[in-house]
Amino acid sequence: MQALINFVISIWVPLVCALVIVAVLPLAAGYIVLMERKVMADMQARLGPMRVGPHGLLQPIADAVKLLLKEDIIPEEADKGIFWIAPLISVTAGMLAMSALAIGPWFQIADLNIGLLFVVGIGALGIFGIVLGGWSSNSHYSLLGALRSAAQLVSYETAAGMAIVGALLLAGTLSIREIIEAQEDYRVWFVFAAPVGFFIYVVASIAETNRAPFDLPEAESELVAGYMTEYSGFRWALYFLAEYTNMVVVASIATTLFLGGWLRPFAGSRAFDFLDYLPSVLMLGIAGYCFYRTPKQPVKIQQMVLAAIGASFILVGGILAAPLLAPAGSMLASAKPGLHGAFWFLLKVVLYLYLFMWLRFTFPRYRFDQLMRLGWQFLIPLSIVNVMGIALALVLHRQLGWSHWTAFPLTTILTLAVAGMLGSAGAKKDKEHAIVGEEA
Amino acid sequence: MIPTSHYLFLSLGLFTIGVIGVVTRRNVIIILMSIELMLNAVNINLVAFSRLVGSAEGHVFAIFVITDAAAEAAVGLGIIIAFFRNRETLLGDEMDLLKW
Amino acid sequence: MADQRIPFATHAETTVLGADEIVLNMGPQHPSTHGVLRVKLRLDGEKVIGSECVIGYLHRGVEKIAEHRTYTQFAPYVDRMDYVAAVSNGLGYCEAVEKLLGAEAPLRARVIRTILTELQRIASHLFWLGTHALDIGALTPLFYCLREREEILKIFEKYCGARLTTHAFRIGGLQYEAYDEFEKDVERFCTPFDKRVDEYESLLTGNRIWVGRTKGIGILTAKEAIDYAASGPVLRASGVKWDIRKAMPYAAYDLYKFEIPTGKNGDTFDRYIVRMEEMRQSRLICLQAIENIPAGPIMGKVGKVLKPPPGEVYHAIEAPKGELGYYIVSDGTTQPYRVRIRPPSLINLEAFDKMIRGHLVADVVAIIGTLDIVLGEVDR
Amino acid sequence: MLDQIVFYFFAALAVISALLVVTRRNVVQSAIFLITALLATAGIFLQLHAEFLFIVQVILYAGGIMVLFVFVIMLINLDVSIHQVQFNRQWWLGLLLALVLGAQLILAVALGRSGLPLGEPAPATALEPSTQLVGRVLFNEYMLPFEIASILLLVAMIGAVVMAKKKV
Repeated sequence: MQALINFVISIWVPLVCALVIVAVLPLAAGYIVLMERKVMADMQARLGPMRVGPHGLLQPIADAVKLLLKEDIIPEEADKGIFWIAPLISVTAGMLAMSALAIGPWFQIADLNIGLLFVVGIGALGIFGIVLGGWSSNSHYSLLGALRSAAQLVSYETAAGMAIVGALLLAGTLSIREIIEAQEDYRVWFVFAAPVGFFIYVVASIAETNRAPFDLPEAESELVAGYMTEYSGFRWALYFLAEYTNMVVVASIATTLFLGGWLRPFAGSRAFDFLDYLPSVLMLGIAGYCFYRTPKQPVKIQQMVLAAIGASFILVGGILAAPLLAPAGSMLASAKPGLHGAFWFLLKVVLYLYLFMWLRFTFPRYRFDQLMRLGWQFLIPLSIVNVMGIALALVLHRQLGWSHWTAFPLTTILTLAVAGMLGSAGAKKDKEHAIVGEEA
Repeated sequence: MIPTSHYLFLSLGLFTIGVIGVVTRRNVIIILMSIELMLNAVNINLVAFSRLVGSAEGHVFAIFVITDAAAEAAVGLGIIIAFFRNRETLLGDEMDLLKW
Repeated sequence: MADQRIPFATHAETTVLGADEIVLNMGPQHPSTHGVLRVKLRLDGEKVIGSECVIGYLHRGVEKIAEHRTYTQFAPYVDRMDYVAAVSNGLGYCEAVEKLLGAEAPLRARVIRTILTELQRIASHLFWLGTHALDIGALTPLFYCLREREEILKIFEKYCGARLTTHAFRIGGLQYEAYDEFEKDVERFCTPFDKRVDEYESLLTGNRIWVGRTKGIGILTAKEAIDYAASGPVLRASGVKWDIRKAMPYAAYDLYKFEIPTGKNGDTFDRYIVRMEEMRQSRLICLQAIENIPAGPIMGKVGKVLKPPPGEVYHAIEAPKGELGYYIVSDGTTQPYRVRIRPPSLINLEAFDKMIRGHLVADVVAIIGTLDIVLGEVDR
Repeated sequence: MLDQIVFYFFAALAVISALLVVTRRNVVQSAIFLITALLATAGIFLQLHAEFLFIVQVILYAGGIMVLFVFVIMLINLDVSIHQVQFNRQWWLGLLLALVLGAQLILAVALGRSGLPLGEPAPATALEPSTQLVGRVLFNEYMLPFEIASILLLVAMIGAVVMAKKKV
């Protein structure tokens, strides 16, 4: 009996967390899409979705309903079974990868001792969904998109992996919790210790998630919609969900590895303790804006929805403020790392996603050969140099007793010098390539 | 809990299935995949023994086996592509010339 | 090359030719062939080794229709050719018929025509820039461009009631007098416009990806451009300083000072730069023109029923896309005997095969975009 | 209890997928089932507390090698091969010999029981090799083999490039 209870207890917490992920992720993805559309609209001098709910806030739900109700068309010549299961593979891989991530010290399903490798490895399995979906559609645009996607993912996975290795050298562990604790011990986020590695990871993660400017697998001006061309309705939505899940996963990896995870900025110094109030102030600010906009909504129900949203933000702000206001030592006060950790983590993830969107709406798209050249001739060599640079810095620091402040900047400058060399060599090659193209 | 011999039986089952694939199929890609299956079976053995004996060496050898499998897959698929380009077929029993 | 005709793509839209050659069918329903252009590409891997444009999906027999309409009745039809630059089409047709009649529009009409045509050129280039950038993957410039174009369309709407197919001009002059705030509207658009162009350039010109995608792509040397009878920005980007507005001035262009921007290499990047500069020049023309719009009648003496004397005339104008020519044969009746239109898009498209060879599939959309074709005009 | 469920589930999954790999007509389906078999094996590694090997299996085998396989399968036109005879002429002889081999292996395990404690589960005190331990062994005792393996990979890479190049 006791064994059974233990068994249940050891299993129900992760299980509930897993259910929460499965239930919340689609919604979160929907709101990331809304955020993307709003950001896009803002950058393009438009308003974006405004009709469903106040300021389009219910748009994701309307979209989800629409996609659920749409007819699920399977092409006649498609390989039905594989066509049917391919989107599921993508989504499953993305969600599995989420399971090892830690959103704050409290919210983590499993702290594996291979944590980060698990996230990276399982996340990479999503490629099978893309490749098989593209193949089974029996359409050339789909197949080309799938092949491009596979080639792109394999190439950039190498660079991303090497960038991760650089940060792992600093942390000395694969466990997500310990990586973040290591950043706490260093008193500095790894993005400052290894800025080149962070840059490589940003570029590679954009490429891995097939986002602009590396969105060749789904480049609408060339391949219509790439591997998703033949998909419709809910199956298409699943691909979309997988893409956004993957974005969240890579953003979480970047946050964990380079941006200090759930740590507050300047977590070590008490002089910046006022930052603890930022979460609540931010939430109250959002709530205030909601109330400010409420009377301007045209319909009564929209006013009510917006007011409710404002009220819920006040509630969240209150929850975030409670540990600060509670007397020290009480149970409520001890809840601070968990709650605030989650806030900071999510804030960083959202900022990282914002960076993705910003780049997407600013840059034109790479051509496939340029993309491959960037990956193989610039990022991968640079990531190897970066690992060597970090190793050198660690040797200087640990064996020779140099301080952080000299060892890391020095090796960063060395790495940057190599990057400059690689870049200029690449530019020369580009020119040669252009001339060859001219002759041909 | 689970006796080591069960791992061995699983491993030899997979190995035998791999052998069957290699000796009966005509499609070279499936033959290559069957070889991967055999290598994989060996890995199960190595890890199970490693746990039984209590050393990490089985793991190390399993890593070497995976390395080997990667090398083999790369070269094997390269050969298959070259073969397909020259003969326009994937059938193993038509691979009967040493030199083209 | 004409002797190497590409076989039609099969049901699967792809045919395996040799070991590595495939035929890929792009269009007619493809997001970035700008309408219903169909391109058959012969590919070696991703490299294009040959291409053939299949046109005619939007053929409406505009030239044939002309033979069954009076001169006046036909005027609205030309708006439907290059529907992105309807005003220019109308200008070309009206001036050609005026030439045939031996009449000339009054100066005031010509000045207003010039202003509207130059605004149309800006609108057309803006639309080109937005879609071209979109093809290459930059989403945002499109919306900025449409924002400015909207203001031009608003001016058109205020002037003649229509936004797209304006039918703004009449043979012999104008039907409508410029509305009261016409000059002010044009000025309000033109004054900040050069800053806006700078803004687009800051998004694209220095961008490494943009430069990488456009520099060295689709090169057309000056000689080739002349041999292909290319015109407009495509010709000028190759370094040929030829602009009908300067060479054979029409409307009121001889009154105003402006530059003809030219490129050096004749690649996609140069065509982009040339068009950007043309927008600035058009703005200058507009600003010069609104300073002093001469008073006077807006309609010349052409009579109610147009009956040109028998004869033929060719009149070309510098449309946004290039040389837009009308060759009209009259047999002395109220209907033209034959109208032949020289659409710049069609003639520029001829150079496509030359430009695409040796480039990659992804460059196809860049080159189609840089030619700035409008299928309504190609097919007529 | 959970241990056993996990093991037998993954074992059954591995065997069934392996059988499907060698019997499917369509190569893509074979590849999918091979991926399943490999992932099931990865699950067994996890059950054996070989976490590092589990992730190596997932990243390298399933994520790397199998992507390569699927890639090649898609590059090569398959429509013809589905309609061909799938098994070669000596398939019965091969099957027979393979089964004989299987029987021999069973015999070997059965005989081996006397020498090694195969019948019992691994001792609970047996060390659970962690990532650090694997790394330590790999880079101390097996340094030379490790380097040789990397050279092997390099040679294989060059070989694959040469093989797959269009015109040699």
